[in-house]
Amino acid sequence: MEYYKITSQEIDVNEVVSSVIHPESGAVNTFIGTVREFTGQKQTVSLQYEAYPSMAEKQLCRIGSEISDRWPGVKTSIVHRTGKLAISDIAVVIAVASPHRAESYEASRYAIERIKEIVPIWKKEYWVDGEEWIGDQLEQTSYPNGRPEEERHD
Amino acid sequence: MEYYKITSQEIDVNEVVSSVIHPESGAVNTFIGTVREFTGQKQTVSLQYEAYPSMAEKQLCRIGSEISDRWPGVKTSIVHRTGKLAISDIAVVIAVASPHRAESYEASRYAIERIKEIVPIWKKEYWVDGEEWIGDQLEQTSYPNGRPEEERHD
Amino acid sequence: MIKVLFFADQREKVGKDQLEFDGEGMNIHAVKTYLEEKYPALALDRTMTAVNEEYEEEEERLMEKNDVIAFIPPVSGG
Amino acid sequence: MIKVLFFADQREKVGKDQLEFDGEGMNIHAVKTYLEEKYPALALDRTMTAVNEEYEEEEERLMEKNDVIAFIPPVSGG
Repeated sequence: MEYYKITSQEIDVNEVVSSVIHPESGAVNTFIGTVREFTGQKQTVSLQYEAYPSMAEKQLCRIGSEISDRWPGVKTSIVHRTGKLAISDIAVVIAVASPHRAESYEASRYAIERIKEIVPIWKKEYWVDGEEWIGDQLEQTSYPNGRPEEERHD
Repeated sequence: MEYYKITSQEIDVNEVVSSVIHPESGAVNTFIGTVREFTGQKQTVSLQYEAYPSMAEKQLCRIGSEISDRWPGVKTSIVHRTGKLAISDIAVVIAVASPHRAESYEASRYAIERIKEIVPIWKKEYWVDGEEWIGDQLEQTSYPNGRPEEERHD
Repeated sequence: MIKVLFFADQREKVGKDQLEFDGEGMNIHAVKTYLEEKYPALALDRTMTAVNEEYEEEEERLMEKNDVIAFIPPVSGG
Repeated sequence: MIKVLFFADQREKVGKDQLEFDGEGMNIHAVKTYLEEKYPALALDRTMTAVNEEYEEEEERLMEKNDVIAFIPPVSGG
């Protein structure tokens, strides 16, 4: 059974994978985002994720619907963790099941790109020498239309 | 710690994922192959996988090396199950960890394509009305050079 | 009354995670202006607006009783 | 002595999973011919050859003592 969840608990990858497997699926692709220590020379100590949980779950569910519209028969579950995370902790797990492997890759990639566009979750990075909300500094990102575009990956 | 294994036991996805996560990774892509019930109108009842285990593990390890040559810093683990599997059972788990997400998708896709080319594992399908070794019927596949090409995905 | 939610840096700048006030009948643009005057540190120009957990493009949209509005900073999940 | 391994449909056709015989000095081509004559049901023309767990392209390669040879049918894992 597909699900879309914001949680402050550790994410069990097996559970997310199991939720999308069904008799018509032959392939499950998962994308797992983990906390990386180095970005160039910058050393991350920990991350904090914050969400607007009720809305974030609705947006994750919307991504699942977009996927089953584009790739009929494809099932998706997405879980994103919030709170303080250490290096190598799992922040997000996306699982996509499909009859054949090509769509499982495409749909999984689509899901992570859409999460980075429309799901109200924010990351605060704690470095050795400071901290910052990442959305706050993204001067290149703005929303001239007041909301993200409907679907920009074709 | 990366590993390459043929096993007759159930595969634990969490374990394969954990084995590739490291402080420089920010993304883990996994590909999980499951037993699909229907292929067109043909209904599968169960599958049996057989391997040449020692050689198959060497070939899986070779795929891991090919990946780290092409995508430096990318880590790969692969586990393939053998024996009789039922519908929805997991046959193979590939986990690929990389600093950024694009390579994790590319390398994961590369791994599954290479498995289907060079790793000595065979599938016998049991249908409602018969059974067949899948490699046996693949008349379109032959090896004019006596072995699979070195790397045919560029 | 309507409710405004603050997230991430907004929450830190405002010092709380929500605010209720008598904003019925104001449009979204007026709510932004009101908040930016009340909390000069807030910058809402790069945000998306969400009303009752759905994105809302129309700046002229009028607030109704019990609406929950949030100004979503550029997201950075994943 | 050398050892031949049989997999999948080969194992079923031959009725066993390996065979040892005095094949030292034979080349790969000769081993194939020998096996196809011994087991008429075997078809080795679409196989890859593996010697000691590595693919071997050279049909002229001579078998040495204790070599393990296998004729790999088209694979279907994954």
